[in-house]
Amino acid sequence: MHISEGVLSPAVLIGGAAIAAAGVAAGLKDIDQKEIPSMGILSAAFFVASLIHVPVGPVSVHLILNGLVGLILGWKAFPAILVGTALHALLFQFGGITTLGVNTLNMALPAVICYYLFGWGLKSGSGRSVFIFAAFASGCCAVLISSIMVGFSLYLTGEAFLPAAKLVVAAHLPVMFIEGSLTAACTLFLRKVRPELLEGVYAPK
Amino acid sequence: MEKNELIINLEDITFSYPGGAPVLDKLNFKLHRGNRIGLMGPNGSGKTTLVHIVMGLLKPSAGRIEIFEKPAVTEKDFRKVRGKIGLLFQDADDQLFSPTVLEDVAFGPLNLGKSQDEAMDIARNTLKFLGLDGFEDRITYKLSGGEKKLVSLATILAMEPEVLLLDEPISGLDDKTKATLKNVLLDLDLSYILISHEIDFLAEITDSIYTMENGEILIDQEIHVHQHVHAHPHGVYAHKHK
Amino acid sequence: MEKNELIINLEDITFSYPGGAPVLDKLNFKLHRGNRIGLMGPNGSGKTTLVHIVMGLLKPSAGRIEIFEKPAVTEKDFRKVRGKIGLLFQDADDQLFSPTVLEDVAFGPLNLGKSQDEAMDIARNTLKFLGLDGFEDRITYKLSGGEKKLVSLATILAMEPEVLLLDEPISGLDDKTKATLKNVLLDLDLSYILISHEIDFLAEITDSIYTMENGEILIDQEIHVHQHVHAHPHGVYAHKHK
Amino acid sequence: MIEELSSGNSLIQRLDPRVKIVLVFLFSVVVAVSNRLPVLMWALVLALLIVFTARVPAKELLRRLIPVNMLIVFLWLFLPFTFAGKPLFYMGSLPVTREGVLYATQISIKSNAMMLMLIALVATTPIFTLGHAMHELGIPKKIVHLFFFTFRYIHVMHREYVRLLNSMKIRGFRPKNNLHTYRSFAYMVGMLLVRSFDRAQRVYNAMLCRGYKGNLYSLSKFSLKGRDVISIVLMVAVIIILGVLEWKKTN
Ligand SMILES: Nc1ncnc2c1ncn2[C@@H]1O[C@H](COP(=O)(O)OP(=O)(O)OP(=O)(O)O)[C@@H](O)[C@H]1O
Ligand SMILES: Nc1ncnc2c1ncn2[C@@H]1O[C@H](COP(=O)(O)OP(=O)(O)OP(=O)(O)O)[C@@H](O)[C@H]1O
Ligand SMILES: [Mg+2]
Ligand SMILES: [Mg+2]
Repeated sequence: MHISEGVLSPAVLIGGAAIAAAGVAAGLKDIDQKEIPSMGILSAAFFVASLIHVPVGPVSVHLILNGLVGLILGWKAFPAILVGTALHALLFQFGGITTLGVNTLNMALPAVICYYLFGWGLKSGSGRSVFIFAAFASGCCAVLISSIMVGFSLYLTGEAFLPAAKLVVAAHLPVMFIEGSLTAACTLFLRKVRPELLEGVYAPK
Repeated sequence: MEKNELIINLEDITFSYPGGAPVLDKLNFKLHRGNRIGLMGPNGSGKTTLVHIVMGLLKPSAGRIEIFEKPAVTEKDFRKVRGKIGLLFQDADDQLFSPTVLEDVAFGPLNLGKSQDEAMDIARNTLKFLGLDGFEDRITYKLSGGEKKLVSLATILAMEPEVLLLDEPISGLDDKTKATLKNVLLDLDLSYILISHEIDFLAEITDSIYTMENGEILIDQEIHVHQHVHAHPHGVYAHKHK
Repeated sequence: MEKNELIINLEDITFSYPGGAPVLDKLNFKLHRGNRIGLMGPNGSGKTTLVHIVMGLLKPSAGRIEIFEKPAVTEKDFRKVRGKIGLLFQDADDQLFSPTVLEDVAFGPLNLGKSQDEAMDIARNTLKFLGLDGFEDRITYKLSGGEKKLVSLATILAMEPEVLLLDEPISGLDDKTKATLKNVLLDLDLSYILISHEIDFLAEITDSIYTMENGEILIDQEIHVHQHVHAHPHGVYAHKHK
Repeated sequence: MIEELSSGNSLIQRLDPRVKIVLVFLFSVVVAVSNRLPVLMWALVLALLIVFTARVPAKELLRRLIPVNMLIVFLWLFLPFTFAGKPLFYMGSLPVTREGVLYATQISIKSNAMMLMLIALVATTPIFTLGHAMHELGIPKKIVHLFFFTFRYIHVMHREYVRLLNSMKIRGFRPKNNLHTYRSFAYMVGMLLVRSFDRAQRVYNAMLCRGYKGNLYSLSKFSLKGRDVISIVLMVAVIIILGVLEWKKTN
């Protein structure tokens, strides 16, 4: 869900960049210099995971996984997603320089929101069904909120974008369910194999 | 099925990674049913590349691949091939991705269209055959190096392949696991290609040893058995001498 | 400096990973200046864990560590230790993280406070010493397995250590690279601990071979050299016989 | 798959990367706020000229312009109809407005001009050099280091991903629309994360062993040369002219 260069109005670009900068600053505050190599490797893993294409009906879509990023990283999702977005622009020319802020914001804010809404459900004490629900909801909602924010960025640029914005949200409805199931299965995997990852080793203490 | 059926036939295979020099250069290679071939060669000579080409994971830029006497070109051809030829990866970490051992071993049979229960049965039997009873619920990721290798082998054997391609199965393994692996291979009575840097091991469980060099396979290697000075610690590892 | 200086002295070291059984159990170990010790042991016996403890990367739950005759307890103590002891990691991919070979080799000297130019000089000389001239601008993640091992060794030698800890330096390497490594080690005249599963290799370049088992080190291993039947392909690999 | 575009030896290649970043940034900002067609056309011409000087292979260039233009095609399906204005003609009963077509045209030119400029930048500067240059330009050290490690490990992780994918393939896996597929992909992502988590620890340890105290050093030194100054002056002048043209007419 990257918005290309040249589409959004200056006001949206500046607003997006400003909020994203605040989020990145908040995330960076939580990161110790010592943790940077580990964070980088984890960001890289998410970057690569987002290149995976899964079939949805007759087409295939690539994974977004910002819900999972949020659950694992909390506020640190902002810097991680900023770097991922920048690399998407530099390596594949998805998005660009002026849209860096908006694109980061649209992916990272839902990640943080889901961390606060559902993160509690993933702690070691919670039962299996609560756990699955929280993970599924997080994967689902992150994509939903992101697509709404992308639609909203377009709408704020001009009312003429409204139908396009609606279509963006509608197109992501099936993706939401895939992302939800994948996030649930993936967190179950992590809970079995490496529970520390879900228990705030990376997210703020 | 005749004993001398030609299972793998590579003709004039050329391959290079993007932006690199050719790794395989007009390579020719044949494997007949019943053959047990050892393959050696310096690091980077293209051994791993070769077996990946046989499985259709990499596509050669030129040359012909025939598997079970049928040309293999498209992804669809190779999908059939993968049901009959099992590849053990050089790095066991790459082969296991499910949380538990049982799930990982059952993954192949499930893909071949077996039902959940059948797949579980096959997985359990394969584990038992390899002496891995009781491993079903172990977390794959927490297995030791040697255990990972054996479980990887189980994931492949569960698909009941007719041929095995084993890419450095013993590197980094201790002597005991090496011995286990050797006995399994001798028991199985399958055709295989075994890649290794350890010629002693190859000599024990293969009929002929080929060498890779300059993108080609040199076949006319004679194996010579001769006296050699050797060191062994006393006591801990049992050892036979002639 | 006296020849018999005690470089590493571990006393009653106990260690377990979170939630696991003890990997090291009251382990004792001594390395004197000039010693070249080989260390063997089954997969998962704790060899890697042991050398990581010496470097202060893992903290034992009990026991005393003395390095260069000074107790090493805090992170600050170990920071000094790391300037004098070089560790070659089991997986070369973990060791190389800079984009180019030169940058990676210069990283250590720069951290030791050398200037940019000095660091580059040291890096170039180290590469030359290892026969890696011309590798300066190669991309680290595109090197072959053997090349990665040698470059990893270069990154360590560039820090001019007094002791080397080598964690399975030869696993997966071809005979030529093994020979290169062997010659480098023989040329260097440093004390070292060398972990490997290949006893022939250990016998050639170490003075004594220790074995790890049940969380302890068994020191009283005698090495026996004797006649042994062996197989070799003819021609391709030059081979000496006695 | 994840390959850098950079290499070759063009004039732009040898410019100071800091200069390139600043100029591309200025250019992008001016184009992003511009609306007049002539200004945008000139910007596009300028961008084409620079991409041409940077000698980007034509095939690569086209391949990299595809994603941008997909979104633009998508917008063309809407904007001419939904943007209020004077109808140009009717498609069925839907009016295609003059303003809508104009607006869509503006966006198409803007997007492509900015993308061409970005491609020229990455085609002439290795990503690591960009990182060091960003640091010199005052981007916080933490972000730059994060950028470095992410980029370095994308390749390692991508290889691990390909290997895991191959392992699924050789066991007969075919992605379909079913739970088995989604679960298998989820496991793979989980394994990728777990392994990256461990690798992160080991790499950090390896760095500690080599005396890491939180600094990364760059072996490439940046220095402003004559040609850098000339190109700054030239480009800034052109960008200012574009800006003035835009500003004069809107007032
Ligand atoms: N994914 C890749 N991209 C680019 N080059 C590669 C890739 N994989 C391997 N190579 C290169 O191709 C050559 C052959 O590699 P391959 O892994 O087949 O060698 P090998 O004989 O298996 O070596 P080893 O004994 O180290 O396992 C090497 O030079 C290697 O650097
Ligand atoms: N990070 C870790 N977390 C939990 N357990 C671990 C970890 N690393 C190693 N172990 C366990 O500790 C034991 C000792 O591992 P170690 O890597 O030291 O063995 P090793 O002797 O080096 O084996 P190998 O010959 O396979 O390299 C093993 O049982 C292993 O599973
Ligand atoms: Mg190989
Ligand atoms: Mg080890």
